[in-house]
Amino acid sequence: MSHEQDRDYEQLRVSGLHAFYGESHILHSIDLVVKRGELVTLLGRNGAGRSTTLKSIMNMVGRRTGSIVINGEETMTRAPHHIARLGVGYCPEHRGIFSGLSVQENLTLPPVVRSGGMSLEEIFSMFPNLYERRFSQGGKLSGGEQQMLAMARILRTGANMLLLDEITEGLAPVIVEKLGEVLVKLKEKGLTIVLVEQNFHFAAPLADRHYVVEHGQIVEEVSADELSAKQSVLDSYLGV
Amino acid sequence: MSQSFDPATIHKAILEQQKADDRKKMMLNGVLVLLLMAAPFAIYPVFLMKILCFALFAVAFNLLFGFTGLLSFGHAAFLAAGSYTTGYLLSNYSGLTTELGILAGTAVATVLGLGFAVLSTRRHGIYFAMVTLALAQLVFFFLVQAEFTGGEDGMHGIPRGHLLGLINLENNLTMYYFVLAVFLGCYLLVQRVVTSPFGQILKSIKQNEPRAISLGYNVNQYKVLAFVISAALAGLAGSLKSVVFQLASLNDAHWHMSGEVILMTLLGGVGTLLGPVVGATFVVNIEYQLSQGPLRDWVDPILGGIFILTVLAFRSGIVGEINKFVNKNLR
Amino acid sequence: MSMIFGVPLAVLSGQLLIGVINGAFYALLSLGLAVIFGLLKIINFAHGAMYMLGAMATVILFDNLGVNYWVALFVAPLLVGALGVIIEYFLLRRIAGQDHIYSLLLTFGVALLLQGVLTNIYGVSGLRYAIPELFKGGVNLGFMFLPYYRAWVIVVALVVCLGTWFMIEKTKLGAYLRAGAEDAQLMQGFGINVPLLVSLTYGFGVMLAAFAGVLAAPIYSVTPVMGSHILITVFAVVVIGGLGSIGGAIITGILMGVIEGLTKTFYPPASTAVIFLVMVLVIMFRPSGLFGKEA
Amino acid sequence: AISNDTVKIGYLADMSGTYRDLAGPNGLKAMEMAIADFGGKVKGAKIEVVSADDRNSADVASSTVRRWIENENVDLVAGLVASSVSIAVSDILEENDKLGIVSGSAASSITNEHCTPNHIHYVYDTYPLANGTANAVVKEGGKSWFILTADYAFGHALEGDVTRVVEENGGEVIGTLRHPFPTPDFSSFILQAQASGADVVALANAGADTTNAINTASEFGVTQSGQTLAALLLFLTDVHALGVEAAQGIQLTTGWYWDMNDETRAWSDRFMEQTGVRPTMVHAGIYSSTLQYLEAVEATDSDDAQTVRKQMMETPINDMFATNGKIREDGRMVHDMYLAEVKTPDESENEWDLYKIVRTIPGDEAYRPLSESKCPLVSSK
Amino acid sequence: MSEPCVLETRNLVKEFKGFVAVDDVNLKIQKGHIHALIGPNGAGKTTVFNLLTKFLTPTRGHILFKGQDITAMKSAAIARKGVVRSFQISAVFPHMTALENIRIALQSFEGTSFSFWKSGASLNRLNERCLELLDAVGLAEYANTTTVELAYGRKRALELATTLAMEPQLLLLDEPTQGMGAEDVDRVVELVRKAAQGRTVLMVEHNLSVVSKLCDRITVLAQGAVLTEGDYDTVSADPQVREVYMGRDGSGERGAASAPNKTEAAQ
Ligand SMILES: Nc1ncnc2c1ncn2[C@@H]1O[C@H](COP(=O)(O)OP(=O)(O)OP(=O)(O)O)[C@@H](O)[C@H]1O
Ligand SMILES: Nc1ncnc2c1ncn2[C@@H]1O[C@H](COP(=O)(O)OP(=O)(O)OP(=O)(O)O)[C@@H](O)[C@H]1O
Ligand SMILES: [Mg+2]
Ligand SMILES: [Mg+2]
Repeated sequence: MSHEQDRDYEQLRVSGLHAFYGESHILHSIDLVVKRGELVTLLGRNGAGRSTTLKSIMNMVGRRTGSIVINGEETMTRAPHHIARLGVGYCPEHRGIFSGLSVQENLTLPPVVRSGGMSLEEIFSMFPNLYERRFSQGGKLSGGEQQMLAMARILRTGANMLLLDEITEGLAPVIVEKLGEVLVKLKEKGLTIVLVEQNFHFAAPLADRHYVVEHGQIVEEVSADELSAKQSVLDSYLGV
Repeated sequence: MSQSFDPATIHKAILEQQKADDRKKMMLNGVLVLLLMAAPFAIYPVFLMKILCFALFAVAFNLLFGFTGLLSFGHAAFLAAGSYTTGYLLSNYSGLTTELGILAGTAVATVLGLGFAVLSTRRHGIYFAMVTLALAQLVFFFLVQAEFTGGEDGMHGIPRGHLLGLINLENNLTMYYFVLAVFLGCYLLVQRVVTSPFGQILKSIKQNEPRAISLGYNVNQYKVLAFVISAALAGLAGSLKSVVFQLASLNDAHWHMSGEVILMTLLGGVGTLLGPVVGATFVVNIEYQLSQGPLRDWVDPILGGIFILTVLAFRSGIVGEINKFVNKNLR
Repeated sequence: MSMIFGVPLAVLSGQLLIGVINGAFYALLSLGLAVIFGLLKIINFAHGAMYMLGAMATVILFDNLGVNYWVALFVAPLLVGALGVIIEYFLLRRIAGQDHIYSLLLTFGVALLLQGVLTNIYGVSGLRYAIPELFKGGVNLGFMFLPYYRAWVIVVALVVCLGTWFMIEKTKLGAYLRAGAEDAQLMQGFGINVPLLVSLTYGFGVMLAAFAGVLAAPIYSVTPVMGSHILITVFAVVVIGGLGSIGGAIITGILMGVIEGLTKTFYPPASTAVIFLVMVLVIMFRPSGLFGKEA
Repeated sequence: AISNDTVKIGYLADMSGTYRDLAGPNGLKAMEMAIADFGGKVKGAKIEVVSADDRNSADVASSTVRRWIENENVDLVAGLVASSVSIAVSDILEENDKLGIVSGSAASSITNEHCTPNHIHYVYDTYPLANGTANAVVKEGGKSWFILTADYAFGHALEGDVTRVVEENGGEVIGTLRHPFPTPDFSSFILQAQASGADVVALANAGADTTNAINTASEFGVTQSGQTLAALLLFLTDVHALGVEAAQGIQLTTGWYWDMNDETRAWSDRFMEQTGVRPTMVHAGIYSSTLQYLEAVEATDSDDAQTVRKQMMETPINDMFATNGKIREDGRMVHDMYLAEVKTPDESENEWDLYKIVRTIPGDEAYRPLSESKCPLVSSK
Repeated sequence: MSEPCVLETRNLVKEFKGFVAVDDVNLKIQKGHIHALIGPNGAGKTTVFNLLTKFLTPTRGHILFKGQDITAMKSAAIARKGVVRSFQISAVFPHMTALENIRIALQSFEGTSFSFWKSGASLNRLNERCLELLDAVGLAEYANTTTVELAYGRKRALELATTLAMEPQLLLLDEPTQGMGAEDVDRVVELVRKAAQGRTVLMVEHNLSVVSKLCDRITVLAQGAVLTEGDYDTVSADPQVREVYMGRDGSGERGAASAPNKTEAAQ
């Protein structure tokens, strides 16, 4: 157990990762390392392959080669459900709300994979909208409400590594602000977070490090304290 | 990125490509026509006619399924409407020339198709399939009950008669070339339809119906028209079939027939022009060969196996797989 | 004697009861279909064949191993369910995520295969199976003679239906299944062994069909083609109830049994067509079926 | 002379569907037995058999037969079960002047309104079935009848025949009920039949419908409540499937039964050795008709349809299938029919010991008289 | 306020089984304006859009387009009148080329859409206009590319071009920049600005920098009802709006702004 507390403990190591959708080769040798308790972002233009990287970690793409080690375990040949059981919580792009299930069912759906997750009360107090609509069908929520639900439901599972894909998409600024606070809290609890984000303004103050992805490769790594120094490089990569 | 693109150049390139595609299509059509013209000298004409009738049926079905995205599970009804109407008229009105009988059969199928279409096109997916199935079952029920159909025994001894009152169709070869002409006419029509302005709209409906609606299209009307054309052609196939075989039977109306045409289309390649033709040829052949040979007790299980294999191994159908192969290796 | 449309009331009540009994069969069969379609989005055209297998297995087990009805009631569905799992694992799994039509064709192929092979082995005249000793005979209800066996059918079918409904709509396992139906990949990403769940669900769905088959063995003629006749009707029932609606399948099953029964009384030739008529009407006015959620 | 020095017989039957057990693959066995018994050759010419599954479809049947005739020089088409198939095929035979022998079909229309100079209907048809059974049952006191009819041409014809016989004998049909084909569940209809209070519940249907109806009738205690069950078309295979428990006491008419005499038993034993089952009347008919055909070919040294048919019509048929059978000008082979009763479980000694023959119905009494025929070939008209 | 009003809603209400998603909304969109509809998640913005285009039927109230009551019209008819929406989720015809996508839209003016006997070549004369439109959104080079193969941002651009092909008088945009990177956001802002010339635009947008740059007038919805209305400065100064929507920071900016400077990042 002790090494799990260790801040230098390598929770995720991706090396030489290639990924394919059918014939198309999307990721071209991705390498990245995330330590326990770190919050790392993947930045990049649309279509760069950030979502695909997260999906590859979850073994949800067509074909992969390379190596992905989670908590010291090689997972290339593992089924997705096994990966989740290693303590990984995945919040997919475009929310993935189960539209036929009620909000409450959606929330309680993902099995608890570790102890230490949030309780329903905590979640509802964090997202009062969801509490109000807890008996509605998931599919009937507004876009933003769905986004909150998608985020909320993995907080319950106690996963200690979160893969979050564009969680601020379509959210009102107040909520985005609140989500920022949530992430800070989660970090304080020692969770490891990989964040794919377009909203740099949101991500910058939270992250320890940033990876820039372009054409399926990591082209730049920037740590928080290098931000201002590398501002112009980042700008050019992100097309600002 | 900064490179500028001149619309005129692009347009020219597009037109060039269209022309090249057209040429390819013409060549393929030419080959098809020649093959079919020569076929009766190598293969028994009645058998060929059977293939052509089913090929037409499958082409008609594919117009709806492959190009509009509507899976009808009731197309047997139109086949039967065509064959029974034509059969009845030719048997009972000896003055009627064959082509009039066929036209009348097609007309009845067309009207029936309109009825089906109006009732079903507002429904989507499986519901659409099931409504068409249900309607076809009602047609089946009608055909079983009605006196003029001969019930289980079907209609027999339908005279082939004379084309335009002149050309005797009793001769198998004459009959064959008549059927071939009709088939080719319909095939080319369908080819035209799918590339026509109307065909474009159908394609768009298939790919993204809500978007088509939001662009101001009353999609139901388009679906209805597509359905009616498809039903008319299916009816025509039935009419021809009744003249060729000189009989009309309940098999034409049974839901298995609706299933069979799906199999043919799928096996050949959904959404390709030639696919249904190839699929029909294949299925008719297989059924025939098997029922003659030592495996004749095993036709059903073998057909079942073919279903399974098709779905598992080559889902885009014979023509679809060939296209894929060509695109991958020869482009 | 009081008459309704020229039919004595007593006869009518008898017909109603018979309708409910047949409806219980429909309910069991359509429930299995609804489970498979609703949860796995598989259009299971092999359902009729599985029903047939249930009945055939009952007879074959008895003839060859002397397995009695009560044992068969458990063993036959389990065997068929196991076959279902195998079919799912080796065939259906490979087309997961493809258009519905493929599952339809695949299962149709499976049905043809099973049916054809058994026809070649056992012929089509039907196999013989006796009503279990316990249920021989019947009771005179005044308006009709009710064979004990039919009474048993209705009770046991309803119990199984309601149990299934409860499991799917009210339990956690059911929630997994419903969610898996929408986005299996994501469910797996949450740590649920979806492939296993899918196999078991399919197995369970066909088990329901096989169970109906066992119930049918003593009263209907057991032949390799017995399932193909009933398949389309059962599909109609599921559509009328609303595809994927578990409760809808059960209620509609019974309802259609009754409607069919009444048609058999008033205009028998239409009794197989009536369900399709109802289906057309229902879909006209309630596009997603009587109990379906909006499409 | 014999064309191509070969007598080619096409065996066409339902090999995989509803009527499979009636003729099917075992019918082909019977035909092969006949050819072997004949010696494998006629007048030095080869005897060849081709066979096909008609899939109960007139389409499939007609294209197969056309091909057989036009490409493969088939001289005789035999088997022929579903009436739609038989009618379609006989049209083609007439067109091409080839011969057909229908063994499996029930419809009496095949030698009535659908008669042709090119086919023979050999084993049975609905007329004697209705005639024999109804006659016997009415005479035993079953005066009021309730008829359950399969709702298609065949059922209607059978219903008509029964009604006529019942009324001629002073009985009365107090109700008829037309059920769809096929019907998996008969309880509703049986209930109505019970409620009708008729003396006799007659089943004017076939195959699975009949066995289902009989099963349900036994379940609902139709016979216990004093009603008689009469099945108009019931084959040995059906009764075998039902078992004597459910079928006991049912009266039926049949054209042949395997356990009638030493000759039939001997042949049946040989048949069973090959197939594992006892032959139906259709199997026996296929055997017999093939033999008769080959003898006619030998006698005339020709395989021309008209020549052979004429020869067959002129020769009385005497073999293990029929005594003094004769083929009429309408193509009907007329022979004695038998009224049988299904044995009780006590009487039945083994699974195939199913009937006792109650009465022999002379052929002329059993079949539709030529005077009532609608067949244009009948000269007396 | 001399400009006439293009679109007006009167007491618009939409209820879902006892839940009021849109509550008595009165909107007035002036001709030539870019009008934004903002508000917290679940405020009812998308629902309003759905009502305007009849993807949903209003429970009560009226919708007027250029003075004419269109409440009872069907979706397609409304689209043909010139009220065209683009979708919150990218909506294209995936297996057609970019050019064909636009052509479908142009075809609706042709009157030959039912001509199943006409050659497909008869559509070629629309190509020029298609290419113009594609060029306008920077997609000319992709004219012959199948749409599935386009990157997300380009699909959005294509969709917008398709929408413009409809010659809309009133353009409804639901979160046009959602899920886009900084670069694309800027492009879309430009596009919308261009598209808005001579037209009226009503848009839902959570990216306030976009709103502030583009919009002439803003309506804030909250819990289905109009909270306030005005130009960006007025609205963003409103304490109620800040509380329910913009938050303490109030900027609500996203990627469109350049990466934050050090001080902000350290905060
Ligand atoms: N299911 C799929 N099949 C084929 N190609 C895909 C699929 N999903 C994504 N792609 C392609 O893979 C590439 C990378 O996509 P990805 O979703 O990872 O990008 P991203 O960096 O997350 O960008 P975005 O901001 O658009 O989400 C894109 O070119 C995309 O078109
Ligand atoms: N079909 C429906 N049935 C029931 N409730 C619905 C339905 N559609 C929307 N709602 C509810 O109506 C409210 C308004 O939804 P709407 O989608 O209009 O919000 P929105 O303002 O677009 O939000 P967002 O910015 O998050 O997209 C939400 O609370 C939603 O849950
Ligand atoms: Mg992404
Ligand atoms: Mg919204």
